[in-house]
Amino acid sequence: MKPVERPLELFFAEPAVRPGAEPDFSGLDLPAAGSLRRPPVDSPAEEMRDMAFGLIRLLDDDGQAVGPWADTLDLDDAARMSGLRHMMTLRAYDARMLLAQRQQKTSFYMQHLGEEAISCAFHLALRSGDMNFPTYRQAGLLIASGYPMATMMCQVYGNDGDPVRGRQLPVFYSSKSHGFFSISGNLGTQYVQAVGWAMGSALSGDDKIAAAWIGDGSTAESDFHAALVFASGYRVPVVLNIVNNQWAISTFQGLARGGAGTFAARGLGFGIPALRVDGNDYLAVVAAARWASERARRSLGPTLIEYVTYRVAGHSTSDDPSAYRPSGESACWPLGDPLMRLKQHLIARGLWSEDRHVQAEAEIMGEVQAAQKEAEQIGTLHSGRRPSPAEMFNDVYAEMPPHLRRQRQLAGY
Amino acid sequence: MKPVERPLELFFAEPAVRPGAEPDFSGLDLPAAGSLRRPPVDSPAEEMRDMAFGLIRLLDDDGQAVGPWADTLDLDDAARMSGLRHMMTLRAYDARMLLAQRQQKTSFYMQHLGEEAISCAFHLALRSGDMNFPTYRQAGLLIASGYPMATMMCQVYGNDGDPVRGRQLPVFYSSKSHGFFSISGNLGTQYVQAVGWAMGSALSGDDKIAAAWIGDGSTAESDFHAALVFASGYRVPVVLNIVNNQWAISTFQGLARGGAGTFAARGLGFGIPALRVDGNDYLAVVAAARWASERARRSLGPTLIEYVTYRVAGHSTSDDPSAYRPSGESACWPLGDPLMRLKQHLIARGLWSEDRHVQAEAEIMGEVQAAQKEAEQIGTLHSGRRPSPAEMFNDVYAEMPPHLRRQRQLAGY
Amino acid sequence: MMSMPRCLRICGGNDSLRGTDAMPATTMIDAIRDALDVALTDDPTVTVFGQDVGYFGGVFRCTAGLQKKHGIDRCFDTPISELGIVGVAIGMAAYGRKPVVEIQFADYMYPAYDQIVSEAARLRYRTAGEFTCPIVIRMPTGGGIFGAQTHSQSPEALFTHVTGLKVVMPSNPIDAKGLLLSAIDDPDPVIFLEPKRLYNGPFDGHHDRPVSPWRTHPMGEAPLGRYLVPLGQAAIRRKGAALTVLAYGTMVHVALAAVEETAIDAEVIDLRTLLPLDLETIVASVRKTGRCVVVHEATLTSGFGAELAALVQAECFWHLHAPVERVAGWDTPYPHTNEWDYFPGPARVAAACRRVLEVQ
Amino acid sequence: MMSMPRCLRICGGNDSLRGTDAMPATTMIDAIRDALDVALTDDPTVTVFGQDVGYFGGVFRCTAGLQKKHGIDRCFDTPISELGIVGVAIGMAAYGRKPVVEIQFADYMYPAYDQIVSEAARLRYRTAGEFTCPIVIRMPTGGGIFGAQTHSQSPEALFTHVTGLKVVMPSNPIDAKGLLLSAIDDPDPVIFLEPKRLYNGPFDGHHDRPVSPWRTHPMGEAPLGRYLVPLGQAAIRRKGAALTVLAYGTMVHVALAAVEETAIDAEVIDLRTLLPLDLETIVASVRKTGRCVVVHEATLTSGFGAELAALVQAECFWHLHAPVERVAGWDTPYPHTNEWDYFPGPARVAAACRRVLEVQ
Ligand SMILES: Cc1ncc(C[n+]2csc(CCOP(=O)(O)OP(=O)(O)O)c2C)c(N)n1
Ligand SMILES: Cc1ncc(C[n+]2csc(CCOP(=O)(O)OP(=O)(O)O)c2C)c(N)n1
Ligand SMILES: [Mg+2]
Ligand SMILES: [Mg+2]
Repeated sequence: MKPVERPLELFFAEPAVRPGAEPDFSGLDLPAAGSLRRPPVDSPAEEMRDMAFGLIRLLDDDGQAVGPWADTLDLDDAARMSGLRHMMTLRAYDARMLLAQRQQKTSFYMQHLGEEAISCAFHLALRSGDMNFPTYRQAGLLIASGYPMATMMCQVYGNDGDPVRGRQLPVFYSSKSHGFFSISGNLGTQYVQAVGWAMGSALSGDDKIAAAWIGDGSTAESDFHAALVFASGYRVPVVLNIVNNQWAISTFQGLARGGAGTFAARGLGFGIPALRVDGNDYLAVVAAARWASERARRSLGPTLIEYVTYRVAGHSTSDDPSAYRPSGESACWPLGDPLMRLKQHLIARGLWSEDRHVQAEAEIMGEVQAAQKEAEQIGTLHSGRRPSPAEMFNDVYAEMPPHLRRQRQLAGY
Repeated sequence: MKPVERPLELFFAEPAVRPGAEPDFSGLDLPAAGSLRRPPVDSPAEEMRDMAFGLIRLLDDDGQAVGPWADTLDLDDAARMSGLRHMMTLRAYDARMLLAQRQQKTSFYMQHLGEEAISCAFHLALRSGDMNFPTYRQAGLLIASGYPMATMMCQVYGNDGDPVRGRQLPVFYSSKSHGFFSISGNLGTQYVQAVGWAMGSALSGDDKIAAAWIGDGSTAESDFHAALVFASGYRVPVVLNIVNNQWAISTFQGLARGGAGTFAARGLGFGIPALRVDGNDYLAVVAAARWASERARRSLGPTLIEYVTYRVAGHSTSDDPSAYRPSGESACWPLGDPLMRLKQHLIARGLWSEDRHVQAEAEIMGEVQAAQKEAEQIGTLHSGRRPSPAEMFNDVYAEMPPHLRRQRQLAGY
Repeated sequence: MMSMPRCLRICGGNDSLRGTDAMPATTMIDAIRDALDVALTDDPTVTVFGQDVGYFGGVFRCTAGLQKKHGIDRCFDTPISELGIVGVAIGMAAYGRKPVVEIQFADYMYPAYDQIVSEAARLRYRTAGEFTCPIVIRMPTGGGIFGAQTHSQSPEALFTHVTGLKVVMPSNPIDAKGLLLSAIDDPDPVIFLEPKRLYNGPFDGHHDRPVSPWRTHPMGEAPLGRYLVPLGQAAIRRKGAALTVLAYGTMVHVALAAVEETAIDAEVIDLRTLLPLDLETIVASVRKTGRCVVVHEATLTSGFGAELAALVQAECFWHLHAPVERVAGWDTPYPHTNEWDYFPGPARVAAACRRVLEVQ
Repeated sequence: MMSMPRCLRICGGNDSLRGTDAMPATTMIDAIRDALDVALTDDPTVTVFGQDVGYFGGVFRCTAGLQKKHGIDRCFDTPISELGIVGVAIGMAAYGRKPVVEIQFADYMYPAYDQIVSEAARLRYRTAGEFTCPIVIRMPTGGGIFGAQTHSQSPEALFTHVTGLKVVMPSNPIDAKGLLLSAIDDPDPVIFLEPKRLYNGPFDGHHDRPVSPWRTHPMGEAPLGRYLVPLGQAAIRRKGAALTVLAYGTMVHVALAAVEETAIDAEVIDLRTLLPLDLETIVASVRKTGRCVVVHEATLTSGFGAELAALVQAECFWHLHAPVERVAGWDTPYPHTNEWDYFPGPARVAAACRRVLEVQ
């Protein structure tokens, strides 16, 4: 064989900065709020390519909602105010549960810090009976839909009040009535299931749609591909959400994204219309999610949405992000804090004030603590009432087969 | 829950026509030969979008090679003539092996009829040491590289001359020296392996590139996605080929493609440059493949190529396509017969004639029959010398572990 | 939602039931298609899909005609993504439908394995029954058709280790139809393995003899209409006193042939359902005979035969006169040319039976 | 291509070897990292990759510092695609490199299962040795860390049924390093299962007692430099005459605790390699003791214990005084809250030992 002529090289994608260096988001191109057009929902995918590379933003630096998406947004003041309340509640809930984990009341916790707008706002695009297939970072869907917070806490504690009987990792909630499909620990699997659920609805002559959720890093999984293949092939009434929070544990989003400019661009290879949205702009999320759900309801097919946001906290309570990214990075995140941005909007609109905000914070914290008390009266992971070990053997099958009955006996139940 | 307002609908993609109806390819948009531009190999993917939707064609209706791709094609007359010879050889080989299967000399066979140009021409983009990761429909790579045909036949017969010892299904060849990776029965798996092989080459400071192969239908498999994620992420020196022969057994290509206009478009979601090529135009395949391999050799990253062609024969000898597509469809295929098109070009160029063609056909058939005789002297599937059953136990591991030795003894060896 | 038609139940001991008035199914393929047809007719939520199953009717023809009869929304083609087929089925089942999907060959189920193991099998458990997954995954299984390593596998042990699944393998048309209808009615995910070498006739491993048709077999004609063969019940195919042979699928016929040819008075049990297992029938037999041979086509090590041997030695320890023997595929991939040297045919089963009987 | 450094070999019976001059590894994590470091240093074709293994050094820190020391092209992060990780590794191995990849948790290996079973395990066979696949797939395994159903699984039986693979599970730092180096040297694909509950100390199942460090354990300090513990050899961890306990990984420590606490004179065998299995050592022991208990954390049905029980009853039939007992995880998914009711701890192992001894 001939000697090597020109040795080949690989490219190893690395984030702009690592610990020790100054945070740098200059690579993130941020179009002004209101600058991106709003195409009709029935436009062909090929004619909406720009939407996958732009950024839908409604809230400008002064808290004003501007541009074509804002102009068509049908959201009354009460809804905007409860949006803020939901996000504040989620943040307070996270803070208390994080503390509870530190106090060893449970084994594990995952926060939403910085990403609250996405799941809280998305809820407004759904109707009763629709189904989300979430990851572990969309508890805002439950909170916005009024799911009892004490029950969420019982799940986190795995106590006897936990609807899933202490079987799942903390934060792996499940609620059919609140349109929240069971969370899987296996990244990505739910994405294609959402497509199947929506196909089931359509095949049954129903009008319920599904929403699939996935993180930036998890788009690399096989299920993501299968979901897009089926959703595109049968024009399935599903909204395919990608939460790009810049990080997948220690791995920055650029690795999974590869040479594509955005994650939204993934949809274009399938002829699936794709939107890229400022994920820290509550109103932008509502507007984009409604656009996509309208497409689904009119049987126009799936929509892919990338929400650009930032995971402020560690991946989970098992993670220390200071090992792989500059500690001040979240403070420099150019899309700001979703709570502060909506708060500013409400103030600009004359609906809110700093005082009312402080008051609301206290109120909410009171509610959260009350719920926590309620949950802890039942128990925490290591104390109080927990599901009976006999229950370990239930629900493996609808009816317990003989070999499991034998094992339950052997276990002493 | 509210009554259903607007029942949802799914879309079930169906081919334009089914058995009983007139073949119809009016949906296939065919740009004129020479009409598509030839961008520099180092253009950014985003600036070559058009290449994924056009069609690279060099040979016009008169057999002239025209346009920018033809003008830059460095292929001498001898190479053009041996191109024809390779395709004719592959077709003759297929015909004999099909017959051999009908005569029960083997269990199974898969033809290339109508797709000969792709693998025969692609060979010209590779150098010694490069590696293909083929499917079962790229035997042209072996033929064009001078692999002994009698050995191919021994594999088809699974006789004692079969390099893979009767272990694999017929047509599952393997040859390291000829840059032909072992064929897997599991569709798609080889696609991501090709990416890994090319990464291995680059990590070793080598200059060998890899070529991955997949069918239109198999792009739906997970491995396709993983391959694109890794190839894009590390800018891997690999050429990612999709052979769109319109059918995946009974399923037409529109189902796997979904809402995307072309399979080449899949690359765009990853920022991978993509070409769409007339797969029945030998010269177009050479030109496009070389463009892509140059990108790889210059460490510019992967290229996705869709070859548009038509599977004239059944999927395999187990298949009867008349059950799912109009019988006359192949005759109406607008891209014609790749052999006839290159033959016409050679004639137009004054290199060939009808007489020489007839003579060459006879010559080639003679060679194929001689090879067949040689192979059959060793044996066919059910007669002659076959690999010893004792060999069944070899090569499971480099060294036979005790439990396999015991089993071999029990088997009587 | 589901109408309750007359239900004819076929139980372990009562397997001689034959066809009725019109045109009973006389191959395993027909029996399977018939079961799907009945299910599609009776239950509007049943949905059949998979590669090539729609217009074409499946590469083994098990779904031929169903799309035409029931409509494209009840029986349709899918892209080539086993992951997608099963993942979509799980979501559809969670919605409330009953997907019955086909994996074209069992050898191609691996891309769907994560969805099967991590999702379908555990959905009921992890939601305490709030979401369930009543899907049926059909897949042609086993060798004997010169399909080599990727068209011959028997992966049942990869499912029996997965709690939450049920695993079924019929050995004849009557069972195939009745078990498939039970599987479709079942509230949990069922892996339905179809021994492809039995599709067109009972096959006893004598590959060099002419193929015999199902028509002439006592279990060959599946009656018309709906009937159920319950999951979790084995069938005794031959009563005997000297030895118990445990088998399923194709190997039931191989075992019966081996037993006939050696004139050994063996009891041959067709497990039919591997998970949950009819341990009672097995134990009763082995306690009676004192000897046991386990037969399967899958590779030996960690095959389902290991579980059977482990259970039998534990439950029948004091009754066993000889160690439990396993006859299985060799621990190699399934070869092409040497298929019949690989296949655990009647000679190997007979030899094992003799060895077990020789032990005093 | 590969330099042949001095090679210190640790065999079955000679496991008391301890640290040398500088800083021997004193956790299982350090031992594994050390093995990778040695391999990266000695063999320029070794390439380490997986999710979060590069810059960050792995969620369990097994690759911490390796990227910095050996360069990003020797140790790098991958996208979250287990299929991609293994598929790429196979291609890279076929090219001629030695990929050592990490699956972040064994529970997440399923997306890669097709590539492992259909490709890695069969490449040598289907090419008659022309292409080979010397890859090592590391994965943290087992429970005991409140990881619930998706961070606790022990899928070894899903690999032992796959011919063409080797399957290894160490129980201590010395073995972990020596076995990992053997696995990397091996010409065939090796599944390397790391009991994550042992990463930071020997764990005997008494979850309510303080964690003890590896430092104080006789197998706790992996010596510096290169040494090999050969694949396919079990180690006798405790000599005994009354009973043989077969265990691997975490369960070795649980078994030892159970035996100490009951003062049963059991022989405890640490299998170390499950495939190929050191049947000789097992059979010699059971023929001596006449009784056998098999312990694993994986679910019971079709677990690797079934294969062990099947082999032992076949090979030691005339020596067995009692049926082989299996102690295993219950046949349910691994629960979160009730983790310690699920885990087959010393009490359950002790009870089984007593039951087996009671049989006269
Ligand atoms: C199949 C699978 N592989 C790996 C993991 C381990 N894991 C859990 S979360 C995570 C990162 C996910 O990142 P991303 O998708 O961006 O979601 P985010 O955490 O940022 O919301 C990884 C690798 C897993 N849970 N499942
Ligand atoms: C994983 C897997 N699933 C299914 C099959 C069965 N199968 C073999 S070929 C084929 C169709 C492939 O179509 P395409 O990719 O278009 O290639 P073509 O045959 O047209 O060249 C199918 C479904 C398989 N071999 N592997
Ligand atoms: Mg993320
Ligand atoms: Mg095709």
